[in-house]
Amino acid sequence: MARGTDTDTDTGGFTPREMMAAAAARELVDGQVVFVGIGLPNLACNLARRLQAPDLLLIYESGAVGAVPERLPVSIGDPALVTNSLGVASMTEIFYYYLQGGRIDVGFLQGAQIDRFGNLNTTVIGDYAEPRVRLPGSGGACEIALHAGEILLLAEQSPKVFSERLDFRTSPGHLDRGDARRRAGFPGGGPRRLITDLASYDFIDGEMTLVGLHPGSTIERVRESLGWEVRLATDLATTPPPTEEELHLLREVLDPGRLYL
Amino acid sequence: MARGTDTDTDTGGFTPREMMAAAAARELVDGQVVFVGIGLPNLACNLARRLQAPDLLLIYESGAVGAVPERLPVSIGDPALVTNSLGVASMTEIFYYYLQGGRIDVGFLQGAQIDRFGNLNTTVIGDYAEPRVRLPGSGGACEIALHAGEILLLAEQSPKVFSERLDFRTSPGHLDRGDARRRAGFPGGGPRRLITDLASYDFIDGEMTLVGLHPGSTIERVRESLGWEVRLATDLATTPPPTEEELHLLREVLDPGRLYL
Amino acid sequence: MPTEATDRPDERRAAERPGSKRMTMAEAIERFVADGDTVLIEGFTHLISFAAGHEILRQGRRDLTLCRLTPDLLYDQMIAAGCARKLVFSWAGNPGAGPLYAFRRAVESGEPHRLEIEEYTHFGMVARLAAGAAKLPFLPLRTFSGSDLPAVNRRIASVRCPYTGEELPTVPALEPDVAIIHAQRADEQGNTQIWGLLGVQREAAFAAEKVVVVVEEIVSEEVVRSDPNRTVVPGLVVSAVVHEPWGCHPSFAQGYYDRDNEFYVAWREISRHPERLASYLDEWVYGVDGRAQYVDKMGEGLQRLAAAEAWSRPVNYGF
Amino acid sequence: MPTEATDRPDERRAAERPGSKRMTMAEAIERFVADGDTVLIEGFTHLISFAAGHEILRQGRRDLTLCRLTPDLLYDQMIAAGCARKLVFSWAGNPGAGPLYAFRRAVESGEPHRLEIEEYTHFGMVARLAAGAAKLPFLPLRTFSGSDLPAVNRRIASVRCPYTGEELPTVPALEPDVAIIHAQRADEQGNTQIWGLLGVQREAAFAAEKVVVVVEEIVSEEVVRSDPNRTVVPGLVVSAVVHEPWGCHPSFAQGYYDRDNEFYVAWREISRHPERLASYLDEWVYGVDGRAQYVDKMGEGLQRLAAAEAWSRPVNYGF
Repeated sequence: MARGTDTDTDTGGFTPREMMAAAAARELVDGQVVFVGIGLPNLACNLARRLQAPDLLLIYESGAVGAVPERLPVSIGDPALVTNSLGVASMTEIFYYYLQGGRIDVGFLQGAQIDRFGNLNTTVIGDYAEPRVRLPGSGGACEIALHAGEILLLAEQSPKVFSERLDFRTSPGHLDRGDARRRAGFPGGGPRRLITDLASYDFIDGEMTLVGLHPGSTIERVRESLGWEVRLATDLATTPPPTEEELHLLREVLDPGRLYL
Repeated sequence: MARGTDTDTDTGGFTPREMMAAAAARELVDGQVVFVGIGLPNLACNLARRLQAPDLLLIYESGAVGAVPERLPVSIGDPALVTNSLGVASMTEIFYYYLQGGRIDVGFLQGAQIDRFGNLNTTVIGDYAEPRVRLPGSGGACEIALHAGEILLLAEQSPKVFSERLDFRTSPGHLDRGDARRRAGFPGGGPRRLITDLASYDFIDGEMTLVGLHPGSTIERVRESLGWEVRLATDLATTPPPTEEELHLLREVLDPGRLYL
Repeated sequence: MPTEATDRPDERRAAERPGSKRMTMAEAIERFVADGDTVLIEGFTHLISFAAGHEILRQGRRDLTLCRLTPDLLYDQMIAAGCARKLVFSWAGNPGAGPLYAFRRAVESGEPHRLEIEEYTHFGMVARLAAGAAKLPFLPLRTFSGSDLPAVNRRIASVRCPYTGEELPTVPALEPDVAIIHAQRADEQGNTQIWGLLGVQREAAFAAEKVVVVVEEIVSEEVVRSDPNRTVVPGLVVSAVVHEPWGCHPSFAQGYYDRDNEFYVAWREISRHPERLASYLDEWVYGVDGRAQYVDKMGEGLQRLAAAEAWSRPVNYGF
Repeated sequence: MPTEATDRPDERRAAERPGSKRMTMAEAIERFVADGDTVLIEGFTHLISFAAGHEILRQGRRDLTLCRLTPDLLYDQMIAAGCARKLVFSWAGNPGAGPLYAFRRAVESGEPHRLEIEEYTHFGMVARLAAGAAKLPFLPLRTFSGSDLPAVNRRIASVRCPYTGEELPTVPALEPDVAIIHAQRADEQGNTQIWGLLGVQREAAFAAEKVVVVVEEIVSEEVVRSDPNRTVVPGLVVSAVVHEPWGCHPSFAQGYYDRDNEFYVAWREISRHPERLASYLDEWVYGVDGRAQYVDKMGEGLQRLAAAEAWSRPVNYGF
């Protein structure tokens, strides 16, 4: 996902990306093993570690296990992830023993395109053989999508991102319905929750379902930025805004340079 | 192979096992990578390191790479093999990357039964399901037999060991003829030489062929202790006896306690 | 947090994680080894947890499927004691010192009772554990060709390579109910560091359903974190951490104590005679209440095995 | 010794082994990287040998098949320079800082020329190298399901498990002609020690036909032998050892220097404009005769990246 841009609007003393980081952090439960990505996922995990989940175990694709980065990591292989970590795994171990071995409770994923079932495209816009825009590709996303106990998705809403059809399916979400993963024999649970700059969604029967609007957001804005008619939960809530403590930690401790906020 | 027993006969100032160790050491070429076993193979390798092959690289099944044991190792996993070694490989690496990876030039093997093609039995005497004598089994022998560039065999001669038919084939030699390994697609070359307490044999067209008698040994004694009519090389030699230097190193430096000699 | 949170399986799993996994050997065996279990006490010559095996005998477990590459003296004792229904292995000898007679009696004449065996090569056992650790149902490997082993072990199969068409041997994953791993040191969460011979300790830990780590020293998390590349088994796969100094004797722990080779040699005659073996067990297994008492009883005999010093050079993890 | 000894393949192989494998980067690339080769310069964010890649460009190699999990800035430069015929990869972005525009231009519009791609996931690439290291033609792995990748990469196949009947995805072994591995230290025989992130350095070295190790420090064998568990690549698979301090910049070497993140961020704009990229190559690749001159030219800019100290606690290897 791109860094926070000029279009971020300040909504009652916090930015949409601060709201996303706080909302994502609240999804994490103490003691869970999390496969962490750089940027917002890293901020969310380190925020949760300082609040309700001091024993959250952070594992990075690069091999750092039990990382306690003393500075904001700027890449998935930042040296600060290794210093004072609990262990370093080779990438063979990370993929065969940790991910495929079923040791990861939660994985974070993002996508250039996301469909209503949480399937992701990070490969190409346009045709694969002659792409309009060539994106980076899967990296570890496809195997994270298959093996993590559950997936948390993060994205900024726009009709370009949330499209009815993906140009390429890089990583599976719920495929085309709620029980499709189980029928296909995928080991992990797939996307459980999506947090955007506007709202939160659960995947109910495998489909993205609006469950909470962030402060200042409206159903109309949500609808404008999705490529299909979104399903609504019966009891739509408002996301509690970031607390003082959350904002203090995010701004003063975790990302004082405002690299990702 | 059992330790030297009371039946060892002193032949001109050295024992048959000293002759075996010296003759085996002479087969090793500087710079080779050798998969070493405990007992005589270890003595032969460490003797060669002190003579013509200072850069012989010793690898033990237990994972020690480039071992320089400062005492006589008493098991394949002796701690002296690790201290000051060049590296330690996990057993997954030893078998997948070193052996199957084709990194081993020479392997040593021994057998409770050996047939004329160098096939080995270390599993059972009698029937597998109801054995008369249950032996230890393969360990790593079967994969050493398949993957090492060449195999050096060591054995004490007796009709019980050298039998026409094996009760169980644990590790393949040349199967039933000279080109059988190639036809079967085995990666390593198989047995090249066998050294016993009486003589040396090469495998010519895959068959054990007497090429050299140790000092004091005779063709008659050799024939009595084989279960078949042995093939003879056209130019039968006498093995040069252990030199003063070989005997000094074996007795005073490598195995002063006469554990294996 | 969503209100349905407490129903989520991940949360239940997290709630089971205690702050410290430290417990006594008696507690660990009581909680994590049950009658009928498939048990793997690993360690290739190095780091064999005799302390755990002896506690299993004291607690009278039965019908175990014992797995190890090298049954060694420990499984010879356990077979003699009658706790094993089946043995899965690749080399059953007394390393450097002759046969394992209790194993032989069980296989050759069904004493004390019939022992089922499932036999591989070392490579085969290593691949079985690597497959188990990776949660793959099998792994391909190049061994067994030209051997009679596949004829007596129908679990050895083969698969056709989709690229070359070549037929490659396979072994099925081994996923023990419990693996017991000795190591030099761990913190109370089970982050475990090993140096010297590694054997298949890592694969064993990842392959098993439950993992008991037994260590020479419990260290602070800070010690572990000073050298993260030394961590072989991460705490997240560990169920229990047991502090048991000298817990490998007569096996060894690099940097702590040497192998008691005299005992390995002596075992040849002890195991050859069932009555001598029985009195060994009575005195050294059933006659003590745990490893600490065993160590006391050994007395001076152990001190000659204490390790000399040969320290590694430190490396810099700074950035 | 038998008289036929000199005809034996093992002896010929042994005779090729020199006392020391140390040479300059220019010699190593000259001897071990040829036009048309499949080249793997590995290192997952950590230990990427920019020094080797730049020397390949200076020597004008052509038609290379470049393999890496993450092409990173280095392969973006090499693609822009036109030395690559094909790219085998799993994630082609500027880590933490945006796209690799030279890669994109090659794929999207065939500039400077058409680039063939062969694409996997990280797990797929890892398994390809593990298979190559083990000299297996393939390995099974659980990924690709539910993805469109197998539809665009016919090298992704499957195999039926002989035990469960389950169909498992497979990848073919990757066995590069040459792997280039940066590391913290090695002795002159190529016994190579790495700490911090390991990436797939070990698998890359065992998978390749020839291996060039590039290090921050050449150390005595005694340093290596003081900590054998630290050895990741043994000398027996190494063809050349090159001493090249700061050889990873702008990537990093744990304990030696930090990643130059400012340069990674700056690359976004450099690579976006072909003329800026060309003048970068002119100045920093073709405009220097080797890494030492690059380091001189960087001057003070590098010193801010020098690592702080965070030393490991030593362990005892005695017995």
